[in-house]
Amino acid sequence: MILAGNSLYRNIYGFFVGLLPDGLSWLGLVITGLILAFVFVNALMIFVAGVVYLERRVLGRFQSRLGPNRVGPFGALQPIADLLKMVFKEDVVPAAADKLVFAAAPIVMVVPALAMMAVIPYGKNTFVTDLNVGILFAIAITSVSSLGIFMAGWGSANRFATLGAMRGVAMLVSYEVPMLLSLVGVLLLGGTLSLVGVVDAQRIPFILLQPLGFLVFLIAATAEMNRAPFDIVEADSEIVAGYHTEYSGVKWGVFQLAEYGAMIVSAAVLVTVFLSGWQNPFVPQGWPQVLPSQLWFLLKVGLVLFLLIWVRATIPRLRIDQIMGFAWKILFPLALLNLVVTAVEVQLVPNPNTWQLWVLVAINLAVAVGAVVGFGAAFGRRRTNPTASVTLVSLQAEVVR
Amino acid sequence: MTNLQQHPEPPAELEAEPVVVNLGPQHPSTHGVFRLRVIMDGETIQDVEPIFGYLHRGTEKLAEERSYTQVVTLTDRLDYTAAMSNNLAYVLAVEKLAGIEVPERGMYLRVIAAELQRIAAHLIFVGFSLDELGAFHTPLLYGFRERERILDLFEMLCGARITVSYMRPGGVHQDAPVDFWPALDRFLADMPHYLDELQGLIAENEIVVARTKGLAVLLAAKAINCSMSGPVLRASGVAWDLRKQDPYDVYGRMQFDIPVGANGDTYDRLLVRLYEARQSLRIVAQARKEIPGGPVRTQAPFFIRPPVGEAYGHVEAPKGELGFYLVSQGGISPYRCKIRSPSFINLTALKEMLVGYKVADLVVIFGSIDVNMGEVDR
Amino acid sequence: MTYGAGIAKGLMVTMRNLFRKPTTVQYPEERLPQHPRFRGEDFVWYEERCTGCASCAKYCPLGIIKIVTSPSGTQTQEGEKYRLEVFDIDIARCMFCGLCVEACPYDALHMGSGFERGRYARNDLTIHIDELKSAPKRPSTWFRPQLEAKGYDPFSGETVPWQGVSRASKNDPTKEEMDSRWVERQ
Amino acid sequence: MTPSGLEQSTAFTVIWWVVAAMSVIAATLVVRLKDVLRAALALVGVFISVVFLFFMLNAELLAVAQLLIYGGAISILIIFAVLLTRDVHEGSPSNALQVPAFLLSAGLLAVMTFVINNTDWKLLSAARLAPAAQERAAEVFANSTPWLAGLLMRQFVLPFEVASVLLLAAVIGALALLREE
Repeated sequence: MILAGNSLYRNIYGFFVGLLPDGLSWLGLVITGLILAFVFVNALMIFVAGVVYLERRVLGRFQSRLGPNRVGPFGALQPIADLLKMVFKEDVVPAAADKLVFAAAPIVMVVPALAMMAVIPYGKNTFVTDLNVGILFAIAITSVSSLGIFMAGWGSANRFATLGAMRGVAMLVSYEVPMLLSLVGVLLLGGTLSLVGVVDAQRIPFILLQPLGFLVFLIAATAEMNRAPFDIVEADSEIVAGYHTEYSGVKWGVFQLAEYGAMIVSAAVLVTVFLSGWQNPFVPQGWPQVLPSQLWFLLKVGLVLFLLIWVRATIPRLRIDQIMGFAWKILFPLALLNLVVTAVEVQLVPNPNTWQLWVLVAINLAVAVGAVVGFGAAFGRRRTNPTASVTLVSLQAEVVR
Repeated sequence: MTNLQQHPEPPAELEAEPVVVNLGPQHPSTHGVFRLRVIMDGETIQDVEPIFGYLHRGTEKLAEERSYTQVVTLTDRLDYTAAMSNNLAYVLAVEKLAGIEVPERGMYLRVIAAELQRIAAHLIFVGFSLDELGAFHTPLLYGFRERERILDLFEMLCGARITVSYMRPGGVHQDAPVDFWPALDRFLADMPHYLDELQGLIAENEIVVARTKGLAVLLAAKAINCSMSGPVLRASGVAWDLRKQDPYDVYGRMQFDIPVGANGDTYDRLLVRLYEARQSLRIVAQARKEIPGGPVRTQAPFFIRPPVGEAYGHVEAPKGELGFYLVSQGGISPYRCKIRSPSFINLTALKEMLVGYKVADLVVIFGSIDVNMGEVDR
Repeated sequence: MTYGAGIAKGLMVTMRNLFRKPTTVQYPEERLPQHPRFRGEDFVWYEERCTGCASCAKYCPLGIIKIVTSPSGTQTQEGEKYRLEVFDIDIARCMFCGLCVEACPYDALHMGSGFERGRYARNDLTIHIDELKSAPKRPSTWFRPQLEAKGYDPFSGETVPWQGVSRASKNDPTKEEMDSRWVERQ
Repeated sequence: MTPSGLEQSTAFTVIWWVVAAMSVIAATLVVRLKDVLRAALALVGVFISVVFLFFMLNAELLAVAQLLIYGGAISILIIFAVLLTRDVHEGSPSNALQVPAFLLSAGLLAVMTFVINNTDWKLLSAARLAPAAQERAAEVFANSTPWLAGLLMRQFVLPFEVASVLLLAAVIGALALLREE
């Protein structure tokens, strides 16, 4: 399994096996694993630092501020300064806390993000392993983070933390269902569960063939990574900081690492599945490429991250019951609709040629727009005209006395 | 959680134990040091008990130790987002008590200052409301950006931005500088666009509507019974505005409308304030056009000795009816000063509005009343 | 209209703001322009104009001005002017309401125009008479219409001598004139 | 993947035993811990180590299903059940039936060991299969997911759907029971 395909693991392993004597080939296996783990943990740290900096700067500009700009050129060293601050901060553990659970929670939180990194293709032939159930694995491993949230919330022995944990667990479990369902359409089209294979299967980005699936996955993924407008887990105006209210210092930093790591990795999965991954969207495969595929991948992930930051800067938070209702009443049927439509299409046109493909794109787009508008009309409130709820009354000024 | 809660004996039947959560006094959304003891079943609020007094500074008692003019500086600190309105309410009471006439120009300047202050206070309200709804500070910072222009105008008027102490019994302490008027004109030209932008950001946003529409409906009768005032009362459908009902200064000459809500829900309370800000702009523009020349202040002595008696001066402050009740025994300082602060009175209906809603709604509903702890605790 | 249009509208608003010039002012490097009326921390006091009447101390709502005078004969204007021994303003408690300035009958006390008088110890926040004497005379034009009429701006760095701050319509008497007036009254 | 010799390497065996030992330790903790929450977390540990075991046995779909269902949903369900417990920290006292329980489980272990040892496992490496059948088996094991899908969706589609209808009925029944008047 892990040695399949032209993976990074296989290449590095091959290099070490060539160096080592025959009897020690298992050592090559271990060394390769350690090297890759080291590289990926640190790569995640660096990317998280970059994204934190990026988010603070972009959010600042959205809000007519400058954002951090004092440490280093353009404030680019701000994440390092933050890290230093976190390291030197006192690590406070509440007296009533369940110490073991309290300490283990950040570690459990960070595992999914790291584990997901192993299956994502970062570029042409740049992946650790081609897991043949990669998409399922990526979704399944995120569910572990809900466990981390629960452990943190419960272990803190704090009411706000417990509330946040309850909200988080309920929300994360619910949103896994539409998230998985929205991917089934892609599986039908691509005919593979492998994240490496799904990139090769995209003659045109699946966002065009699966606009509804993309929308559902984007929303569900936003919820899975606790980003606005689904950030009820750590709603700062309501429950202070949610599950990590009591955390400080490095443990808090690990939570941030886990959250932003999950954000990056989820964006990477989104790009891989719907935005044709590392492929150049303008020049088809096989033609001479100017930019390396890894750069295209980074650009697309950056685009998705910018979208998430933009949404965070604009949209208020939903309430817990609205969020749950949204998942089950709107996203779930939408994902089912997408699945049915895609299944019919795949049955009718198993191997579409170019013009058939574009007809399918048009049909799917129409279905997506129709579904969104229809659901909006059925479930949304009537569009409110602000002037209807407030009237201007002209009064003659009078002296009462 | 079980080891935190001391229950002497388990309840007879199996039911969820209510959870007691103390929101505040240090909580991001309690607008200062306010404490709400919330009894919840899951996320649903069963009972609330407001506890306040953390910011009590004894303003009323301090006023008895100060001369009438000196008390002006104390009023700045009541509702620190609306110092001008507080000043105005107090000096009106003193003028009534001592029978001091105010020159026309002084009255116009006071109206301009008070209405600018209303816009500033409403901008803060809208920003913080959206913050409580969970928008990541963006509307708040937009609101603050535009409020900054108003504070710049205040700095021109009186040299201070927040604690203005601008008004004196008998007028305002000083005429506006010459560069104030062009700056005011620029502000009046720009502000409607800013308000449009802010309204575009929030008024039709589906999430804002879903979060606030139909939330914590306060019926008109209930609002009147709870002696509510200000935008909260008007959002409930009662066209009650002291600027119309008991016009002080030159409000009688101003043409403006009163925004009145149709449903009395949180959404209306949000919108009424946005619309009021536009009406305030109308008033400022009129006052700026009509303002006569002449003195701005009747030269009252610094140590005013009003005749024995009592007076009540009230204004329509951004948060509701702000009144000062002063008793004089002929001395240089009030014998008794009682402040009717709108924030405090508006808290009366809090419990009725909160029970049955979720924690996430709690901060939104509490925010929609727009209380200021400086005024509640005095 | 379709569902989601309101959110799209909001997104457009934030997007427009992304390309606007940020409002933030990088404080120590750049500063906002301030109005000459700004009521600053460091009071400006003209020793030559002060008679030690302590009106400012009386008018102060917090009573933070401490004035100690002596009817010493060393001054030229004995009887008209006291010698000031102590003039302490405890700006740790000052709320910059300006009532002291409003009260001063001789235009001797003015609000300052600075705002960077932060100190590490609370005791250092008291402005003593020596500091008042030696401080650069850049008064705020708050409650001093005569300065405003001249178009004076404290933020331009220009200082005003004690002769120039009077509210009186005619020119201030010189020191010699005042001396001779004192002699004539004898 | 065809067996690459990786399964036979020392490192693989060592890792396999480590994970297996982890699962046994976690399982023991589930029984022995007094704190109910910690016991539940240990149970989640068992689930996760089984995921690793499945991965190492080339059963990716099973592993991911285990992770998705047990690691995610079931563990949360168990934790919610724990929350309904009144005394979390001392909620799992050792009881008087310790010895009989130990004997019973020991007997169960013995029976299972016996059964496993005496079953005629159709092993790939064993020469009992015809060469053609062995090739096909290797193909199946190299990429088991499509084969499982074929089995579920084609060959056994009726039982599969019947099971889903049954589950749906159970969910609706649970909702009907919970629904207040």
